[in-house]
Amino acid sequence: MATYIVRRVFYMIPTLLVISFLSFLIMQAPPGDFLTSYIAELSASGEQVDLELVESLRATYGLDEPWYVQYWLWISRFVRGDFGTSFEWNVPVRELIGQRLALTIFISMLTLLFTWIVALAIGVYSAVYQYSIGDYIVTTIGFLGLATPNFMLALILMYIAFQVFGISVGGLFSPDYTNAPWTWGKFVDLMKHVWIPVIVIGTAGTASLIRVMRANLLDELKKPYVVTAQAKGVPAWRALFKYPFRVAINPFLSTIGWLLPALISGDIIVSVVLSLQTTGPLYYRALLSQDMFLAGGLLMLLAILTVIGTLLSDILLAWVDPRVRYE
Amino acid sequence: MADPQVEIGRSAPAEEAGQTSTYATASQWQLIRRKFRRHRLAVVSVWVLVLLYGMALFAQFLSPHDPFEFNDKLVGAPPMRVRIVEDNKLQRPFVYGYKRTVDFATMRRYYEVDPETKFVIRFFAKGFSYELWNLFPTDRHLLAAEDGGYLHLLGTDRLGRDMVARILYGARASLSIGLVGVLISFVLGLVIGGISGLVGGVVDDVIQRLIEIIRSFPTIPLWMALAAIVPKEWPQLWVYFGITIIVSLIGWTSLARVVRGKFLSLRDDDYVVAARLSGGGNAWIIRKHLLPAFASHVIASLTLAIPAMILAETALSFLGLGLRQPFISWGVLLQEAQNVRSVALMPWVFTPVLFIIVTVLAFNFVGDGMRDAADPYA
Amino acid sequence: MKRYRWLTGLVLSLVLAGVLFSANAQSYQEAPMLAEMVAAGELPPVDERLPANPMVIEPFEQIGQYGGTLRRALRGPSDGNGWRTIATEALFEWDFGRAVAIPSLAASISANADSTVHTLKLREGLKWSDGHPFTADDLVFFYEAVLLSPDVVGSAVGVDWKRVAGVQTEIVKVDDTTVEFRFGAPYALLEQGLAYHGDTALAPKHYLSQFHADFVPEDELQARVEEAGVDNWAQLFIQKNSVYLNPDRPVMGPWKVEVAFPADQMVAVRNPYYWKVDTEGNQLPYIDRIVTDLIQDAEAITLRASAGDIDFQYRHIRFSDLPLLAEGAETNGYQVLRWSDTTGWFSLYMNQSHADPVMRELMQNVDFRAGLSHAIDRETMNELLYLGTGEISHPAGLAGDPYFEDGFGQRFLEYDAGLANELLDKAGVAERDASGFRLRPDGERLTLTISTYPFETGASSVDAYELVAQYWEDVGVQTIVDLKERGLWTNFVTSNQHDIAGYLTASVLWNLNPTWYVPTASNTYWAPLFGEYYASGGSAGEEPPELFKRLQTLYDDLTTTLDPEANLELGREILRAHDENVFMIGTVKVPFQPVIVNSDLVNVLDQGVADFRLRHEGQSKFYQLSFQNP
Amino acid sequence: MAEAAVDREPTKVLEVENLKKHFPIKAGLLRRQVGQVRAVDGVSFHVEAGETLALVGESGCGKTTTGRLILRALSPTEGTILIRDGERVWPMHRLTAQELRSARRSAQMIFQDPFHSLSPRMTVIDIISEPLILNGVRSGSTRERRVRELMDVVGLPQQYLNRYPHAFSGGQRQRIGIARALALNPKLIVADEPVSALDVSIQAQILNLLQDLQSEFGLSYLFISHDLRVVAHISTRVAVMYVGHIVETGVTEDLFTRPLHPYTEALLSAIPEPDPHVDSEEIVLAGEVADPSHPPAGCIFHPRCAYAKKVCREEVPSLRRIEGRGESSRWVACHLADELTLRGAGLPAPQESEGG
Amino acid sequence: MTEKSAPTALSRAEISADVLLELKDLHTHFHTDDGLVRAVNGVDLTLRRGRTLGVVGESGCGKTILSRTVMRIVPEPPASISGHIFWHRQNGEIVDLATYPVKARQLREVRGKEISMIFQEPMSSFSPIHTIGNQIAEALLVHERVSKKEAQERTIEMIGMVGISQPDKRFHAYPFELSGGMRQRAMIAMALVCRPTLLIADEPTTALDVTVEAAILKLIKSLQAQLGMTVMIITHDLGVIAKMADDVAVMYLGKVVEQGPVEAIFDAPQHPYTRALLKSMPRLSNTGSRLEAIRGNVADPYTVLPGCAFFPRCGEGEQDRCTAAMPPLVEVGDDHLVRCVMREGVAHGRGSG
Repeated sequence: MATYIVRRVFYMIPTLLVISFLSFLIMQAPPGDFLTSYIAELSASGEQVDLELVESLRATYGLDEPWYVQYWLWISRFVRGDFGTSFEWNVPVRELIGQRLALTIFISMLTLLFTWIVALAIGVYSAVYQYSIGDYIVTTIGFLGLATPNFMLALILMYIAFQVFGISVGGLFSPDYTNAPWTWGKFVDLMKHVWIPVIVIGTAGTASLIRVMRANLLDELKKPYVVTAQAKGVPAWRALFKYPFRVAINPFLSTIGWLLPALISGDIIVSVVLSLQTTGPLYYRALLSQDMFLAGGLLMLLAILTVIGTLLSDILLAWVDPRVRYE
Repeated sequence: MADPQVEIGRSAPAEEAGQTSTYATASQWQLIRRKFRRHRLAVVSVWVLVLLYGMALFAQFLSPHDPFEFNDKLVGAPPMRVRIVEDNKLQRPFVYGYKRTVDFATMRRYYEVDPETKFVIRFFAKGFSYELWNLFPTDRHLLAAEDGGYLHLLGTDRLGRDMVARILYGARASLSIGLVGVLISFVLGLVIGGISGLVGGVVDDVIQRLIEIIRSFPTIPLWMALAAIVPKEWPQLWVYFGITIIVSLIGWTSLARVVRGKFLSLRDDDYVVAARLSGGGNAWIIRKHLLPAFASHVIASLTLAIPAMILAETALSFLGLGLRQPFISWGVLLQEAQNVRSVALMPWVFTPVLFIIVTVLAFNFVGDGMRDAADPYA
Repeated sequence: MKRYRWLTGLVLSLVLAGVLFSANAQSYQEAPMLAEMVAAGELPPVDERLPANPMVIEPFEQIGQYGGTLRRALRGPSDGNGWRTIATEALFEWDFGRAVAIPSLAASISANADSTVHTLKLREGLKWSDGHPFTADDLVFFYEAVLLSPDVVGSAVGVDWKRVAGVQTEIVKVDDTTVEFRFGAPYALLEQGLAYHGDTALAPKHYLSQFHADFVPEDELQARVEEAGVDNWAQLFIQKNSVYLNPDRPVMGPWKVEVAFPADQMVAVRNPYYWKVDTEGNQLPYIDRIVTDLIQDAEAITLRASAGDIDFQYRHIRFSDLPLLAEGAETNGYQVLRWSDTTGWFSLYMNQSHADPVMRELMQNVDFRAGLSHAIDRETMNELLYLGTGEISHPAGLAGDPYFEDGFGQRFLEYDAGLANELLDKAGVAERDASGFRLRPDGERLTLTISTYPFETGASSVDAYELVAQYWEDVGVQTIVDLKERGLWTNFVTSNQHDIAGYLTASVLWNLNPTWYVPTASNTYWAPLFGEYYASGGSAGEEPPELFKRLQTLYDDLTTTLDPEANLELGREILRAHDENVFMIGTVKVPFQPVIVNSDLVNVLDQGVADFRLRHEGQSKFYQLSFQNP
Repeated sequence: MAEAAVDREPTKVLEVENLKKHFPIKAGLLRRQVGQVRAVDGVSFHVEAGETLALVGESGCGKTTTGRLILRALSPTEGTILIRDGERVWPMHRLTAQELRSARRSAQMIFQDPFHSLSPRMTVIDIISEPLILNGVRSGSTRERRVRELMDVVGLPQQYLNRYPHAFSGGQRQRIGIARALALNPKLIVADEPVSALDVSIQAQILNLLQDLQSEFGLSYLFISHDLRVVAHISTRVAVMYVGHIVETGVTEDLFTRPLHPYTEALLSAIPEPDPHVDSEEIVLAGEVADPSHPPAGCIFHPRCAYAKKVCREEVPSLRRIEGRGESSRWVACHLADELTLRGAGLPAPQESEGG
Repeated sequence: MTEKSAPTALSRAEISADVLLELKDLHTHFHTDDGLVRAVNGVDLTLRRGRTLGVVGESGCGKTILSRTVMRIVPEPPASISGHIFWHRQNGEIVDLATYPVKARQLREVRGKEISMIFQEPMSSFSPIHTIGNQIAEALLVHERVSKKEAQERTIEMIGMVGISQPDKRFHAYPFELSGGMRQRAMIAMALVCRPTLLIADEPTTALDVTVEAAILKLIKSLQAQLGMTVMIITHDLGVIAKMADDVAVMYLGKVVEQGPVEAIFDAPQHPYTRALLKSMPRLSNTGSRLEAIRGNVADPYTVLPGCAFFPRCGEGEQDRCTAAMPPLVEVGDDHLVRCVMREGVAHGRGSG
């Protein structure tokens, strides 16, 4: 097991290097650079830019260097934990990400909780009562969540929240609480807002999890050991939850690692529509404005989390499933 | 025979019944079809899809109006109701026109049903001219309002364009993007996965690592970057193909995994060994045994991949990276509707969502059914 | 001594403002929150904080009361103009909603006989928000150490008077409160220029010089660079120089940023050293705080506004959302004002310097342009986009602009397909191909590409140009609307690659950035090559034909002609050229810009002009806004 | 290994000498090979023309691997495999892929699981004619004639030509598999547990068929099985395998009645004879089957052998000929073969009941 | 066969006192999409205390379903059960297990406690992710009020009893860590940990090698003697039957076609099917001769033929008599019953004699 982990970590290095390189290429791929979009932004608001000044700015930010020089500068600093400074925000990337991390993780966790509770309950139900009317109904609802474009749902819920509940939309707090220190009131205010993203992001994920849970459980329910448990006189619910459920949930548990990057990125589109104070909109904006270090930092962070997440998943799988552990 | 499922599920042959039963000569696909039919929701969904694709195929014929024809008299008009009763008498189906009033204080248009203007609906009536499939020039339409009238069964958009026509035309792009995208994914997945599974060793390692890397990539930036690579000079049709390729990039890795897995598991199956012992080379084995063996599984995976592609197109359009008007796709229609005033004032411009949902649902159910039926011998 | 300075200040302010000071002459009043700080000894008394001659402002409607928080929303850090326009000060400022520059930080300005040297006197005793005196040194520091420095850039936006007639301007300190602007030629636009871009010219030398290589030893500076985690001191300087992302930077504006983005909410608190008072001697501003929420999505901003969570804003508020906004106004306690819009045309910039000679000849042919113009059904467009309330004209100035003459921009407007065909035939594109499309004189199919990007001015640009394209196709001109990403569009059209650019046109104060009407830079979208020629002094671009050269000469004259009448005539001649030639084909202009205003807010300009050059909402002078019930 | 070397006569259809198959075990950081599973570890035997040699042993002993090695479905690590078809001798162990195609006409395989060895996507005619197509029978009608002929031979009604395997019972499927194996007129058939997946009644049908075919076409079988009752019934000679080694060979009857290796004795004692009157005392072997990746020193069977002595723990016994302990030659790999007197299979049952 | 009880002639009354399980007209039908499968189609059987009943038949004859029907662990639906399963408790109480609803607590109390079962596939019959100790102890925890510690102790004891060395260590082992034989022993431990009255062994050795099979059969026998259990062993292998059973029931297509004491069945089989089975069996004793195969295959489970189901494969029958009606079960000897019209005459003769 230990050598396995060591080997996997060892493999991560070239993978991450390739990813960092690809990340950089992706950031460089769109024509123009941060200044191009900055100038466009300025001229769109009516400003006339001084092209001489722009060239000077380009030199200041090193954007006039060839891409491989820029890459080398970026990655060599990245390795040292220096993610550079965001052009647009004028703030070190690390700080920028750090600031939004807590709330992002909070929402992601909440969404996860929502998704899991709903998905597991429905998944178990529809597996146990396979082909019943209830199964068809929850399956359809699940798929409906999958089929509805997230951003649409976000927009509609946002409008409903505003119209019906009078909730001030955009972000996770009312303006009064945005910069306020944490109090009970602020928490309540957060909870008033947070259900929209949780539902919107959750529904899409729930549907697929329901399918996975249902399929896994159906597979497991066919296994002879279920009959064994039955023959032992174990009550049905206990037989269900102790055996097939435990086995069926394994692939689930192992996806926890995969959620790691999702915790950070969130659902970008939804968070943009809802103007959440999470990393998602930061990321989207950075990509659009070609805020290279910010976009690159986030991209790399996500890639690293994905790779670590995968490793974690495998370790977790080995932990929950003795069969894997001993292989 | 420990497992009762096996015992009852496996139909023993009816040898004694001398006649050749259809079951006995039923090929794999016939059996799949038979098993598929048991999944009732899937069967219904197949018909729904046939209907949807029929709509896309005959979009021009089915559209009562030109999807680009704007109507300054009916900007953002709500759906018209088809009526058959007037003055308590049964009539040919017809719709009433709208009377428009504008509140200049709020800059809002109000539409009121105007019983004075009445447009009778004609079948196979004349309307705008078009060339069906670029082959048959005609101006016949399934439905159209009587000469000079309007028939906006799903309302009009902010420029007074007919939503029915736009949805129908949009179906052409949106429904084909899934298919084409899946086709590209399929070819990529098949070739790369096949090589990976067949050659094995270092090649397999490298391909697996590549897949892992691609999957490590968050999709949104990948899309954004790739969408940015699509040259801006390209005409819309090329952009469409460009977007399709981008969208298909999300699919091929998982398909390659399916293919590889199947290759690996089938490679050592007894009947494949038997074919090898009979003198079959790699090409023969792949063609005669491996491909047919996982074709059904792959098709099931493909079916399940299509809805993701359709949704990806809408998401790309939403981000402003995908197709754009004047090209019509469901994603474009949604992008146009993507604002609060549409939600509040003209919710009917969201009808494309219903079509997306139905399509995605249908593909998912069909895919589900296909997956269950993919292995009729299980 | 102190007392004497105070007296002089009082006298000066009385004289300059021309207003009788009826309030208690012994002292100024200040906001309660500042009074508390003074009481606590954290702040010197208000009289010591104010300059000798504070600028006296007569509120728009009434004397306000202290207190309250004004709420706005911006979409991100690059939305900084939304803050700049309402909260920064300059040497001159615009009068309420008019393009008239009045002295602001400047106490007075005078010029020599030929207007080549302007002497500007600052108010006496001005202080930065940290209490440090604001002097001529700060102005010279900005000009020499920032704007003209080869190493550091303050911003991509320069100042309008950096070069006059090709000669670099000099700024010379005369004494602590006096500077001289020395131009290479007579200069007529300094006051307007200082009002327009003046805020960028304020740099607190005492603060910023710690980040400047000319003032700090290299190793010390390097330490600061590393501490900040940036690459070089220029980046550090840019970072520190931001009035809106750096809370430490001293400012001269009414509010000073306390919490900056990337916080989810930017908070700005009154500047205790603010140097304006109302006619009753109350130190401005009235409002304590301005909070600006960071809301990335424009839809969410719309919803915020209709929920009454925005107090005064038109940025990101769209004409098309009016029905929605009007709905919530009453219940949510706000009103929707209608400010006139000066830029909201969907214009078609006919590229006069087209790279393809055949196309260039067509583009330069007035019949061609007139024909295309007549082909557009503007009434229908108006109906579709603006419920028939939009304004139909070509962009050639606008009523309210001093250079505008009634009747400008009204040629070739009526929809007449027959006339359009006739004119197009006459322009040499009479031949048609099998599909019915017109052919260019060289026999190729005539295809016009309208290059634009998705923007909105009450309606979507994509919709508008699509409509135009359909009308043009109706008269046999194949038309493609090419949507580009904004940055790419800018590159594309400034490098003369386009047939027709689809964009807005400015109509007031164009004399400060003339590129709209005179090809003076490559961003003159209707003749980039000629503009580039002008900007580079003939070293790049292409020498324009006489017609365009004449416009350039006219503009040169305009900048140096001091006589008001002669100056006006020069401008009119420029606009007249546009009226006659329609280099920019106009379609329909948005009727007004809706402005969300909290019903409790007073002193709001009710008939403003939605224009960047007039500083957007800032023209309503936020420092004198006041809540009735703060 | 000595056996094959000594008598190499033209009557031998198959000669296997010192055959080894080692599967690598990879582990560690760089996936280096850290060991090997000695699935087949130096096996030698031969099959005479027209005889059935049974290869018996418990699961995991390497008998299936051996069968696949012979037909080069797996490549051997070491050793020689010669298949003789008339005048031609195929050195299977070193044939190229191209040569193998020809060689495989001489030797074919019947698989254990009739559900997995037939492609469910092909009809009977497709399945049986596959080897014909691959070996150059171009004409469709010739092929069909041959397929019909083969169906007759294995007792499948010709009208089932166009049926799919799923329409057949296990026994019928096995017949299809046999027909496919016969299609190219091989000399040798490797039958890998051909009846162990079948019901007892069907088992009999197939065993009878195999016997009939053998006499009709002069086939030689390498019959791989774990079922000693079946082996006793069908084989001419038996080779007993234990963890990659052959521990004993001999003529069937001889070996069953007088085993020379303690492992053979244990195997025989465990056969459940379908006769309630037979009351044998089976030998329960201690411990577990040896791990083929870490075989014990000395005799591979010694940890479980009740008779093991010091020599057994230290020296590897070679397969040696034992004369005079039966009607024919016997080979055994046991140090103690000369000392031990081991128990054979249960006595013949008394009289058959009525109808027997 | 030292433990095998000698066949004794018991009177009817004595037999009934000795009865443990009585199946009366038991049917288990499956409703499938392809039609109705009559897996168990009217079975009458009696199990007597302390004896071993072997149920033998080919695949698809319904023997496994029969055993599961007794425990009521066939899935209902699609299965539906009718008839009677009389379970005679030690205290004289007789319950009909067929009458309880499928989720009844009473059934659960019988399962694992009074009747328990071992399965063919010891690997898949254990949950892969729980230790065997955990799974064995569970039966105790479910049925008896014992502490976890006590359950563990008793489990370890049981693991030792089935011949697994180092039972306290193996308690914590996972199924995949054990060899096939060890797993089957663990399975037996699981079945026996509550000391059931009846042990049903469903093909307990089919997946095992011959030497391991012998050991497992021996173990079952010795445990039976030790614990005084009744055993019902399901197998297709007549060798196992011969070795293990006191009584034999031969099943064909959901019906018992012949039953009786093992010697009677092997020495004087009455039903043509039984005879054919015996003859098709390869034996060491007649290696040279040709096997007599049964022609054809087991019929399609969906089609119902009138009369005797075996008739199409039977060489002895007469068209008219055999296809007229399902032949009744007739007694041809002491406790020896057969379902064949061809034996009716014989039966009467014997019965009367």
